[in-house]
Amino acid sequence: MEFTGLFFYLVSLLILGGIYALLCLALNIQWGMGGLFNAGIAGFFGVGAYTSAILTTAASGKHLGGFSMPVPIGLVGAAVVAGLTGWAVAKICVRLKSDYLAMASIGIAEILRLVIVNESWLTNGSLGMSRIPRPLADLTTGRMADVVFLGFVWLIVLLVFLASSRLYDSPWGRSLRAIRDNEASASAAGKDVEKFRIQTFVIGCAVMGIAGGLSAHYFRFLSPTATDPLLVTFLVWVMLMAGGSGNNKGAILGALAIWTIWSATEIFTNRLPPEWATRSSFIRMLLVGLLLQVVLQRFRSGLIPEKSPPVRFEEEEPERLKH
Amino acid sequence: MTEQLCVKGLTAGYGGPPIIEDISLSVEPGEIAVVLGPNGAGKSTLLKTIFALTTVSAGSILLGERELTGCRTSVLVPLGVSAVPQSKNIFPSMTVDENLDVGTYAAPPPDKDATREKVLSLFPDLKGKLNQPAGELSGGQRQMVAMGRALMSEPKLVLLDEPTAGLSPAYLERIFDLLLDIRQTGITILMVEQNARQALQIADHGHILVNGRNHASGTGKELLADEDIRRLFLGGTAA
Amino acid sequence: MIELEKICVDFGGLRAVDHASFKIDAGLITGLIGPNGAGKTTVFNVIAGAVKPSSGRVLLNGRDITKLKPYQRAQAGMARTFQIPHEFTRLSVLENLMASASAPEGENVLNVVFRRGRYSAEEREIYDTARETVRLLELDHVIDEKAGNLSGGQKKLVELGRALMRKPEIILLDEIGAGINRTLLAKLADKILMLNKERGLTFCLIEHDLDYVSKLCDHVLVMAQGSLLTQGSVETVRRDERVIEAYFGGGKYEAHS
Amino acid sequence: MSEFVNFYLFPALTIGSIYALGAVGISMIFGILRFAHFAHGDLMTVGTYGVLAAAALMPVNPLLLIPFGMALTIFSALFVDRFFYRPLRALPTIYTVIASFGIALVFRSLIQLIWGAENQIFSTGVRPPLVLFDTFRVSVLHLQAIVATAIIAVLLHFFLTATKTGRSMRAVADDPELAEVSGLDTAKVVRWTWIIGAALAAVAGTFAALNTSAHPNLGWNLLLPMFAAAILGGIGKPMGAMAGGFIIGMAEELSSYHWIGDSALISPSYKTAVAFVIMIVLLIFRPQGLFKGRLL
Amino acid sequence: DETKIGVLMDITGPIANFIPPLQNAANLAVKHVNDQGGLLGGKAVAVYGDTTGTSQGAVDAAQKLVNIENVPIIMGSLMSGTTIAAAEAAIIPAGVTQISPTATSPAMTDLQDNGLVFRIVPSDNYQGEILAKMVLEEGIDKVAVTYVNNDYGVGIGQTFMEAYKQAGGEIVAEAKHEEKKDSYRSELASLAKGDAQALVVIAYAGDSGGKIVRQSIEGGLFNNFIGTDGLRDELLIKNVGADALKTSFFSSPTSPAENPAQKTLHDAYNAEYGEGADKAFVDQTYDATFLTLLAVEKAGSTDRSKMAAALREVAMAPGEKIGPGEWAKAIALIKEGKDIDYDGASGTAEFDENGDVGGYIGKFVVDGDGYKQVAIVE
Ligand SMILES: Nc1ncnc2c1ncn2[C@@H]1O[C@H](COP(=O)(O)OP(=O)(O)OP(=O)(O)O)[C@@H](O)[C@H]1O
Ligand SMILES: Nc1ncnc2c1ncn2[C@@H]1O[C@H](COP(=O)(O)OP(=O)(O)OP(=O)(O)O)[C@@H](O)[C@H]1O
Ligand SMILES: [Mg+2]
Ligand SMILES: [Mg+2]
Repeated sequence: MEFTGLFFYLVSLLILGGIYALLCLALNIQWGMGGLFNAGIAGFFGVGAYTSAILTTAASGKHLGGFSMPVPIGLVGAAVVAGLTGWAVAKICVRLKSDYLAMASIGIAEILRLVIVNESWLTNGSLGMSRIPRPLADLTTGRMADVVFLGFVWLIVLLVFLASSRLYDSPWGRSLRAIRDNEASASAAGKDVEKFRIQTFVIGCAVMGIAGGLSAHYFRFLSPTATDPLLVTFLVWVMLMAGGSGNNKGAILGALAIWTIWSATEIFTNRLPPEWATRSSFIRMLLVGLLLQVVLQRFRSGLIPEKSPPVRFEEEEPERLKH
Repeated sequence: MTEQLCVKGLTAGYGGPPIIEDISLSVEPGEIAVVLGPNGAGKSTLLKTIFALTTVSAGSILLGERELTGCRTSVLVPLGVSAVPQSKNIFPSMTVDENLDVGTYAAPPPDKDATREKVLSLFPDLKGKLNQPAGELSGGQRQMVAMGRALMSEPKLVLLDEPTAGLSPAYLERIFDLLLDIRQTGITILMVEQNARQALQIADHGHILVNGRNHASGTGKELLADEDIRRLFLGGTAA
Repeated sequence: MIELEKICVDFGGLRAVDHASFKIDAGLITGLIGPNGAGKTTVFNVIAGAVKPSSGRVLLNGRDITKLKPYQRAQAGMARTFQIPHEFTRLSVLENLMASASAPEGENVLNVVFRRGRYSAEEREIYDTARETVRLLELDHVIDEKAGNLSGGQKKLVELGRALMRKPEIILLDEIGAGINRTLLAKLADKILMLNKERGLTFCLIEHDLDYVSKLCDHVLVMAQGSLLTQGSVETVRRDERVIEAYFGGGKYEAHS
Repeated sequence: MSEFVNFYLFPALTIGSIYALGAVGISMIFGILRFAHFAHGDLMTVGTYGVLAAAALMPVNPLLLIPFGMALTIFSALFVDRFFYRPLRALPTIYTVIASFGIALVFRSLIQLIWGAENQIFSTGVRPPLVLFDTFRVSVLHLQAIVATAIIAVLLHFFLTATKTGRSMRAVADDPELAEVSGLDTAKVVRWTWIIGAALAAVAGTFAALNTSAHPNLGWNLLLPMFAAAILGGIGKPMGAMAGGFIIGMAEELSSYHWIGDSALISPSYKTAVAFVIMIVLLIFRPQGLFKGRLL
Repeated sequence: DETKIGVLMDITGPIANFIPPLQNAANLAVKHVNDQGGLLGGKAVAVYGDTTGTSQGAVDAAQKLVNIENVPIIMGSLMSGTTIAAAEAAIIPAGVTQISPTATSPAMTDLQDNGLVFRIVPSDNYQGEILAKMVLEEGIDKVAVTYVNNDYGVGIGQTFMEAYKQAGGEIVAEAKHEEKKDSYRSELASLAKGDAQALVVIAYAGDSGGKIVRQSIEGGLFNNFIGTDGLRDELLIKNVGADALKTSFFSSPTSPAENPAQKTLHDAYNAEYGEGADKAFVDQTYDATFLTLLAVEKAGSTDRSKMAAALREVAMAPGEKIGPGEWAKAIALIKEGKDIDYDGASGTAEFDENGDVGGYIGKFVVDGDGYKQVAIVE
């Protein structure tokens, strides 16, 4: 394991970690703040991925495309289309209570997946789309291109983090958490519950779409396997719970920690004695399953637990705090 | 048959700092004791602690000779203890009839139908609503269902958390009459009340809790007569 | 101020409110009393929009609001409390109050992300009002406690505080007295009277404690079995035979012995 | 007509039976423990492999060996509940949901470690169907599955309505804290929930495997439609879940029948979507499920 | 002293049930090397990466192979989707050579891979076209077609149908189907509507393919089946019995008729593992793994930049023929500086400029509890 190898592994870990961090931030907006149990992350991720891929690829004749737009426009498109999909879903489903929304969103993600697989005029179906460009592709080649992409990904993570922190600390976020706790009394307090929920859902879905778009540009190839619910939906939930839902820093940290566990366990299981080698992947899955239990039982409120955002003005008037 | 309830030096809470500290009181068999105090004083916590729903860090609870500390509620109910919590005291999606029935699962009364008749005659309003889900009842009707459920097991010790909250004056009177009646049969009653003046009129003893500690206690009459107590806890001097 | 016109509410086969028509006048404190299950809470729910009447109209200041959603009615100046407390369980007491205030600037997503200056003045005012309300309700020592962990009575107080935070024209109070310590309740009564007299706030309250009603209310509506039995001053209804029969018992346990 | 019966109705009823038996457990766990048990599909797989292991030792009809599968699933479920779910019970249920997801991985990887990832077949060769009235060709296995499900439904109904534990279940589902206060032995109720859910999962898994073949992803692949079935039937309503299972199974299969004209009503590629569309429509218009379950 | 090569497989995930015999095949190649003198004078070690059957997993596993394990060459993976994602995002940028045993997607052909990505199966286009020819030659000109809705099924299925129609055949019914369902009877009922002479099943025996065959027979819908390499699996025979498949035939990439390599490999495989040499993709996996090892030996070091060229040299004519298991012979020749040409069980591995192979498609029928090759089409 030489140093440059390790370096580039870290780069790749952080790229996917960054994409997961975006998904976690998005889910944190929906669940941590809004209490919306979205179990269809993979669907919105997929919509974003395909949108960005369709917008940025050259004509291929096998699927809709040939727009050859720059990557940032593709990502904006991903956010818009995923957001619109989220809006349509929210319009129908947002009134559902937590676990029911979860089921509905799993169903919707599954339907979106079927559309992606079956409508080959749009997506080239299971054969997938290739030659998806990377942003800033002219700057470097080979593995160094990953470093550039890493910067690109984390710039977006940073922007989303700042925006969602602002959302979290704001009266908007407070009302959202109030709605999450008790809908009837929130609407008795003049909050348009449906509007808040739709806003939250759409914002979250748009960010999920961006994450999807980024993954398409990273893989440079997109097929329906990229939207596998195991790796996209469930793993993101695990990350958020481990990091501490309701906390943006926790969401990012959870994404990195769990993705590292997920990825790095293979390095260790690969070092098992040879008679175990063919089974190492199952041992790895077992380990991941058990580690998850440890995380849940030992770090149950997350690496960084939810805490109420500071009420502003307190610093200005310390004497008011004395009660 | 019935036994004395004796609480000694009880300290308990919900995992964090203790909510009640060093509480002592005892209720003789066939007596009505009422616990009073400001909101958040720890009255409900005391009842919950006796009913094994909190974490006890010191002290003991005795029913007669029997140590109740550490017993699970599923053990307490068959021993003849039953309780009505302050809130969330009905099964909302079960019908009124089923709610009453649940009261008999853990400690079946000798004659279930007779007990049920008796309970329904206490709360005639419920008769027309036996097949309605309890979650659809009015506030006062829920209170009746909750009381009814607790009485279905023919308990020996009843813990009541604000049984008359939300009940109309007529019902308040009926409940207090009922409590006096069942005291006659030797049942021990420990209740929390905010309708304090009325409660003290029927109570044998009153205990006032403040900030989780014993503040004062005495017979109902003594407490009613005490000027400070009237001012601080019973809503000032008579209007 | 509020007018109900021939309101009926049906739950399945049960008619909970039966052609109820009455007025709640502006600037007064109106009491709504009646036996358990008379339909009082349901009437509140109809006024606040939480329950749709099967027939009849609700007017607010002469305007038909029957079709409006609860939040729209709240925005139109109505505040209510719930008989069974509906606190925001995971928010602190202070946040419960602040979240109940109306914050049009701070609840705008674009302001929040891009123009934070726009809502700071509004937010500061909300904060000050919330602290004041906490003091009034004697909840200072639990101000940062999650509301879900409060005692039954404290939750009721938060319920009242949240209604006050709305700065409404009319407040509907559903049995705030139940479970509240009498000494504190008396203080709250003073506050209600003060708000009524000084700010001209209209109140309508459901209450079972008649002394309390008589201390506060200018006018009393009596409901029984879903319809209005009678109305008038406290003294008149107290003497009404039908009210005594339907509502009072023998008066054995006087609150003010 | 015979085409409809042979290729649509009976297969649909069989799939429906499998979904129904699986959904009962999901619904009961959802109702009483209040979480979506993502490991339920894999519990089915565990049961299947239990039967498979017994079949390797005893060459009899695998159906007779189902009790071994049940024993294994019941043990696994109780073990997992005790050590992985119970410690999280005081927390918001989402933690348990996530835990169950991890347990699903554990079950699956253990099966793969012990039995390998390949498909395992109970019996070789084509089983000739029963031919009734010369036109109806019905697989014996399908009849067995449907009849078994019907018998189980009757027994379950009896358990839920006539035994104290069964009746306590509803109270615990409604409000576990109050049930505790009422002196009900909630621990026992929880235990029975697992026992029934796990036992039926073993039956469902075995039928599914007999119908095709056993493989480690068997149950996981069935999980989503079973959830749909549980919701359809109303959460916390085991009998509703049974009905829901049948409805989902039938809807999936019958949606591609040529009801109108000559071509399939819905392209079979989208037949999985049918279950979800039904579920979503139902959630929106009748969130309590067809049979009025507990609203969350 | 060890030399590592990477083996990327979709070990967990949707095609998990195919993998165990393929892992055996890869391990067998490594074992042959180590038993016969080792790699670069030391021990050869296969380091596995699990793609989990997803793009994310594939890229992650490939990154670990190229960066942490530092392998110069990678064998794998199996699904086209994971193969391409891993190649694009991890393997090509790191300058590592990759050879897939089974990725059949046409998209592999035009990857911008700097000549680093190879495969030893013909593209779907090829097998689809040959299959069409084979079916018509059999005198069957009306078929129903069903193919699984993934990269494998869609790829072969669509080229088959196009070629078949062009050559005069008639497709009386077609149905794309989803994997992992329990019942395909409703699809089958509509496929059986026409008067097709046979059902073409392009799917895996371990999943939908096996179920479709079984349910067709049980339902009395079809008795003649035409399958591809995915279906040509002993599991199918185990599942429905040899009798039921008497009139069916299967296409599969193979080697020239008189190539004894396949038998050599199968004997060696069964000697080692007891059974399973006949499972789908065993030949290709062994060959691809053996080729990666030969390439490393040929390059004489683990220098990544030399691998692609070395691979071409050892795989392609001219040169002395090397077959499965003949490692000792191979290294001897390499030491002498002689050119070698590996011809494997699955074909001759003659790469074109895109790293693709033409290859041969064999026609197989059931024979006892295995398959017998009865014809070969080039
Ligand atoms: N959601 C509902 N479904 C069915 N019936 C209901 C529902 N809500 C209330 N009811 C019934 O309507 C009647 C009136 O209820 P309401 O809550 O208005 O009474 P109330 O006057 O507020 O009584 P209380 O003083 O006990 O609170 C009661 O008989 C009650 O059972
Ligand atoms: N589940 C809980 N977790 C943490 N703290 C709690 C919990 N329940 C109650 N408390 C705290 O314990 C204190 C006492 O509560 P308790 O319910 O015993 O009061 P109470 O005397 O019954 O008041 P009330 O008359 O208002 O019902 C309160 O300050 C409350 O905040
Ligand atoms: Mg209390
Ligand atoms: Mg009421």
